[in-house]
Amino acid sequence: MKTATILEVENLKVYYFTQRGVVRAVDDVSLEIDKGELVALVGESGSGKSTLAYAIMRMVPPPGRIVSGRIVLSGIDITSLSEEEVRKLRWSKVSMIFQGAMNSLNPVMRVGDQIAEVLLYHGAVYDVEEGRKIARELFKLVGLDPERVMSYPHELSGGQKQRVVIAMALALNPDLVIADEPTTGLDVTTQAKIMDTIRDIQRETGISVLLITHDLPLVAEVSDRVYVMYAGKIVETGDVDKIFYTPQHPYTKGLIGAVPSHIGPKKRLIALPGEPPDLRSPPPGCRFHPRCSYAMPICKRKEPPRTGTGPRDFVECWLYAGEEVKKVA
Amino acid sequence: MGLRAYVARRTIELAISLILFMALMFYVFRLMPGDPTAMLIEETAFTSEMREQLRRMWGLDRPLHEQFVIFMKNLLRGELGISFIYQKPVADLIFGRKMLNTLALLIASHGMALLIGMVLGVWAAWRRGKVLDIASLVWALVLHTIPVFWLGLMFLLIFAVHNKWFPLSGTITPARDYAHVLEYMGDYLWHLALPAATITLIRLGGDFLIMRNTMVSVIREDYVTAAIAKGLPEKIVVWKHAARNAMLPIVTLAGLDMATVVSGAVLTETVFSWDGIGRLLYEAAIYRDYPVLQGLFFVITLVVLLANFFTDLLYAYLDPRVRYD
Amino acid sequence: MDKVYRSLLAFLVLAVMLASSMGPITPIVKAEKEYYKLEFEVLVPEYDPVRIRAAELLSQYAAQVGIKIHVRPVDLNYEITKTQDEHDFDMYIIGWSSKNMPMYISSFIKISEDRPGGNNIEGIRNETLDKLAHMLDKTVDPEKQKEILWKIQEILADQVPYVGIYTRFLTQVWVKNLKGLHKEYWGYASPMTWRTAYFEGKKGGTFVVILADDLRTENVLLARSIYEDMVWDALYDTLVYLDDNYSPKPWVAYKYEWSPDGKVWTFYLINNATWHDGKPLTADDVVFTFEYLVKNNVPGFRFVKYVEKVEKVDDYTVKLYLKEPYAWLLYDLADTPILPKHLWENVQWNVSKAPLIGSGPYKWSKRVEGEYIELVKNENYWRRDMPKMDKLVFRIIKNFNAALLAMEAGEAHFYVYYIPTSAVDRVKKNPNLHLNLERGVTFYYLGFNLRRPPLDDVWLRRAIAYLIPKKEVVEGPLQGLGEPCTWYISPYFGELSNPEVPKKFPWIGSIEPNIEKAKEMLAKSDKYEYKDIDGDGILEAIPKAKPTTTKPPATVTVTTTETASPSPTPTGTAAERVVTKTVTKTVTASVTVTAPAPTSPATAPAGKGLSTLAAIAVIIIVIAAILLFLRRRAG
Amino acid sequence: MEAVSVKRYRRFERVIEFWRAYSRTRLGLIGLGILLFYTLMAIFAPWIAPYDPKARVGGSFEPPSAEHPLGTDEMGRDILSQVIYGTRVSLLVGVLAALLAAAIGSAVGMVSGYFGGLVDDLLMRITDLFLVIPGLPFIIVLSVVLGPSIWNIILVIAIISWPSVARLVRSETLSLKERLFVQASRVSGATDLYIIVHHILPNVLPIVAASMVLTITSAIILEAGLSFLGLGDPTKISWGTMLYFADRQGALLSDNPYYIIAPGIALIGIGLAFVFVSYALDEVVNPRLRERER
Repeated sequence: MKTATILEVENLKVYYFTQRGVVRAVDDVSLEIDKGELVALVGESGSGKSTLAYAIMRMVPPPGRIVSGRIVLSGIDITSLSEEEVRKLRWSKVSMIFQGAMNSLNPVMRVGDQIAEVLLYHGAVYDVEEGRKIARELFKLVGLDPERVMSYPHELSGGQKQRVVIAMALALNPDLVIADEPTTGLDVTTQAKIMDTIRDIQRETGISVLLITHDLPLVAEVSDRVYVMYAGKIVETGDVDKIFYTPQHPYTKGLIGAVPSHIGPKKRLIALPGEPPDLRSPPPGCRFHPRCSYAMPICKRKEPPRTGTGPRDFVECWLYAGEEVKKVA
Repeated sequence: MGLRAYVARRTIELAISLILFMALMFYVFRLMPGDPTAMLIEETAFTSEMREQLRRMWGLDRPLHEQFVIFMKNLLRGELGISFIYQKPVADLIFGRKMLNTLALLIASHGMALLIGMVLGVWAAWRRGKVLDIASLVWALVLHTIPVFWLGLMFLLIFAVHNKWFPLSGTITPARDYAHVLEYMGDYLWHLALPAATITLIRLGGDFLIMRNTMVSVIREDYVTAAIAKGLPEKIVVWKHAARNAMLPIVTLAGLDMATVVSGAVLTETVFSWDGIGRLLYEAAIYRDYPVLQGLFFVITLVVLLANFFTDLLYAYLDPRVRYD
Repeated sequence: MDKVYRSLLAFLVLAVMLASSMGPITPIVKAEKEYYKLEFEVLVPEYDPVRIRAAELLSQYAAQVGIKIHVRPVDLNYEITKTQDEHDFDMYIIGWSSKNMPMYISSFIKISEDRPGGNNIEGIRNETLDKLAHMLDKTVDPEKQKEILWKIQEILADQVPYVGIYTRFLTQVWVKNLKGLHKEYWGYASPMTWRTAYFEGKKGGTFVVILADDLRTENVLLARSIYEDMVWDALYDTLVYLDDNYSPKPWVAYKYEWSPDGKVWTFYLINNATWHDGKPLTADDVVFTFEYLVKNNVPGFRFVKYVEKVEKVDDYTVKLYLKEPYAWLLYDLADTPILPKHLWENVQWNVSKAPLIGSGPYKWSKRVEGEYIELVKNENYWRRDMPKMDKLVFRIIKNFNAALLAMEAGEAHFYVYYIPTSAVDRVKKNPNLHLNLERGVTFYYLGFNLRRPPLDDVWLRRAIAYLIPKKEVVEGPLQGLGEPCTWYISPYFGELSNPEVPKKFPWIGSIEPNIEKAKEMLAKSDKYEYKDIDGDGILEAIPKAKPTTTKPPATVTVTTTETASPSPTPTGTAAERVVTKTVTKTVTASVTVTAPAPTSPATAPAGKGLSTLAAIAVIIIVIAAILLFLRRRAG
Repeated sequence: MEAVSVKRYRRFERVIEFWRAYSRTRLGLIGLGILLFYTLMAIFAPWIAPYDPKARVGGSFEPPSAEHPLGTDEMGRDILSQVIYGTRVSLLVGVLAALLAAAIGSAVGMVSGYFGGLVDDLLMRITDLFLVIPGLPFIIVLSVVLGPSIWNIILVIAIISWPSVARLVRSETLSLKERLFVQASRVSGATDLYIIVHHILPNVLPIVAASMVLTITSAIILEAGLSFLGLGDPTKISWGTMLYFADRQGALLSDNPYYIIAPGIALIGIGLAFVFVSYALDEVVNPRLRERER
């Protein structure tokens, strides 16, 4: 079922040019999201997930820069647009639920006004009152008391703030919502409620969602497709079932193995040994090889090629290079 | 706690600390070696009998604790005494032209410094890491270390001696007849220009640095990133979201800094012969004019305490998170 | 709880340590010792680089003789308190003009002035000098005055309780076309200058004078600085004035005379003087002025204590009765403004705003505090030819640089105070400015505390006098804008200055440090033996056994027939007065300075300091406790 | 014995590590270089200075020439020599005043933070009192009380600067005393004094030192200001007294403006050096300040 592609990232490279060297935070990444899809991007912290998200918003903070590649959002290549053009696309085409959402609310502004201003500056409404009216509607949608629009952020609970942020993300009815670790810092029950809300709204409105997280059980529960990112590269992608039941890449296996079973007692089964590499000087060859238990000599010399595992799925690993997919028990 | 109770408590606290502070200063002043009548021997015909007579007149012949009681009684009645050298009530002396001059100087210079410093700070933080930001950073550090009186002397050297653009001293042109009030104002501002510019520049460094640094950390806050992501125009992001939050520390510091501000006036007023309370204070110390010293410290401390108080109120207004306690 | 007490104790110790470190330097009480180290401290006002340098140079030369002198720059107020009030010092350098002026010198040498606050700072207790001083104050005859003054100068030069270092020239600046200036104590900013100065080739005009300080009060009786005097001199008239040769001349009193005993003075007033408000100035005003000053015992007028009564003879004649003859009455009157009775009758003498109506050549116009004082010509001044200017403006410019710029720009015409030596070259180069270099009355001297052994030894003082590099100071830091001081009465006063002094007393006449002579002086001492006992390069003074036969004190037979003799003033009727003196030449040799008077610590500064500190500590703690209590209660 | 040497070795290692981090900051190295220059100038002043700074060696206010690179002052003294000698007083006053302030501040801060309760409240009220006192006026009065001498200036500057150190040290002490090693030490019966000296003090020293660097700068500038007002010791050559006499003696209008310019430049140089060093120290001590990398 090939529907319209909302987002298409092609061979994207985003580097940080720091005083102490070039950090290759996103290195030759390609990614696709279709309309109405909920795609998860998983990986350890520092793997470049957030940078990728910022790149899609085209707000990579200095000294970072998009070096090459294309980002096509609803048919528009945003890498070539001017700052002002990008500004207009932001939030109207793609909005974001930030990591630590409670901090993305301005503490000295009423929450309703923070939503109203979005509408105002994108020309959706002509005065603040009208904006607040829409904000009230959005509050109802996300399950908040509409009267809360006049509150200041510090007067709300963590879950309430999170809902405000979600409401804000929906304000302009965008094509894509990037949710960057939307539930960190919340207690488990609230997490679940928030995720349910997101999922419900997504199903209702048909908005595409890019969920960035390292919370694998959550991914298994809500997402359609999964991209696994390691040290600036996508190492494997596939349908959620494929990734969880037949992971190919040793890193993916490690990740899933490291997940505390949500059925049994909470304990790490196979811990991933070692640390993610320093992206200023990533190891030569496969970036995962220092931590990989299947590492071969070639892994240290050459970068692994991409091996297709499905229509849109692939894995980048020497284990599968040039071969048909091998089932690994 | 409600606003009213808060203000009431703070007022009581303020009054008590002020009175106790004045009691402390009373003794500190009398600890100064020297004598209020000593400088009078410069007048050729002054004899020691005359000095004695003056001491009696000024009540300096009484025991110290008696003087203290009299002083405290007067203070509680709101009287600051009579100046030894000027022979007039200290209140008249302080709240006259001298106070106006000092206020004009301080408000002009600090207002400017705060305004320019804030705008530049916001601007530099927004473009952090760029060449101009780094250049202004270094400049701010340099300005921060320049002694205010030296900068004043330099200004005099360049703008009053070398090029006679500005006057060397005073607050107005002496004995000039003014056709219009505006003419008078113009003359006053012309005299004010150099001293005000001096303080402005010196303060600018500090204000800029504080503003830039808070701004830099505010810019890293998620709500600023969010504001950008929301596609708001840059101006709105910078001023409405970032700058308003970054303003909090500088407002607090400006209030807490009142002590330094009032103090700094002494040096600048000396360099430019600006007839303000800074000069008055210095002269009063030289002449041991106790009532004037007490009066000045009373006023300055009061101003500082009040500034702190109002800063707290302002802070509470700017930041809805703050409660009175 | 135990911990709390312990830390409280720790805090108290800390506070006391802090407080005690803040205490004023307590004087080291020198116990009676076998010998005294020649180590002294010289107090110098901290603001004058010339005097500091002078002290440093003296210290250098003294070190070559084995006398250690520490230079201690202090705040002037502190120096005066330490020297004049507390007598707690070894040596001091200060500039005090009165000390070399004939009309004031007596107050510096009287034994009765040797008390806390008295003018006899050095502690001179010389019977002869004391008698001469008292006699001087009662002697009106200039010849006799001169004789007594010469004697006084010789004794001072011989005993060296203090020694002049240098005098500064009157370095006053005015614009070249300003003429008709007259001289007085402070140079050309004299009362007569305001009356007679004019611009060459121009009628009237505005005369702008720069003062370095503002009026502190608007009350002539509270004038405390020379600048205030200058303003009031233009607004008020006096009975007499001092001419360029420093002798009293008639003014509002066109004639004056005195009784043979010098106790009754009659002043005849001109009859066309008026107040600025149009009322005539009459004897009533003069009588009122005297009585007002006497009744209120207004400080600053020395003659007041001699006045017995004042009498109005007729509308323009006043008689002043004195309790005893007073030599300097006319000088004092030259400084005493005549006050309008009709305005001052109900005014307290010490108000900050007194009536500003005088009878002088200029009327009060306006004043901007800290900026300027404007006076306008009094069209009805009794001297029809005065003043020459239409307006007299006193600009207040505290900063010398600004003053000089104003002078150069032609915005001001006269800078009344001495310009800094550094500006002399610049002024000289300016074709429009006139720099007046002339000897003034200033007297910068080194004083000794005679109460402190071994400074009670005249030979030591002479030795130190020999070491003062007077010439070097004048040519160095002073850049030639002054003269080395070799006198006790300034040559400014002509004949009253004894020209013999520098010749007869070589330590006073010497203007270059003379190490050999200084050593010679020390060797001659009959009081101490000076030698370096401990080998640290600093001499010690070992008291010699008291000579068994002390010479009898000087026999100074002063027979004064109590008939005062007025000086031949323009109108003065010369009366006869005989002063028979048998002051033999041996006086100088035999007069000894009496043993040091018991040191008179006016108030023990240490005690005062400590109790005040304790009070401060207590107050700090109380403040903290109360604030704490408030905080606690508020929750 | 062995334990001691190991401890010492560790300390040495820490110093090396610190230096590595420090030497990476460019500003810090520049600042240190300037400081070294000034220090050498202060130590070797008699050998570097071309003339005796107090002796008359030329005419008054001579403009710069080959003999007098910065000209002469009103008394014909060489200005370059005075500037060189002036380094001594400025450095001495700056360093000693900051040390004294740090000592008082740490003592008060540690006692206050460690014992807490009434003592803490009392000490902090006093500290607040000092923070509210209008600085320069108070210093002027105190200087007049104590008389002009560099020792008194040092004392006065310390009196006005200690409260901020006290607050800093107090908050650090508060967190330290809850740490395990302090608790353990207390349980094992160590006296309060022992804990303060052996556990608290070594741990607050780094932040005290970092704050001291800035105190030195302000102390140097404050000394110049006081001297400029005529409250300094005029027999000691410092940049402040030079400016005081330059202003008083009319250097503004003279032929030699370097009399005013030179001491000021010297002051700014040393001030900047300390600011740079403190900037670098901040970066090393507080790694949070380092630019975040994503």
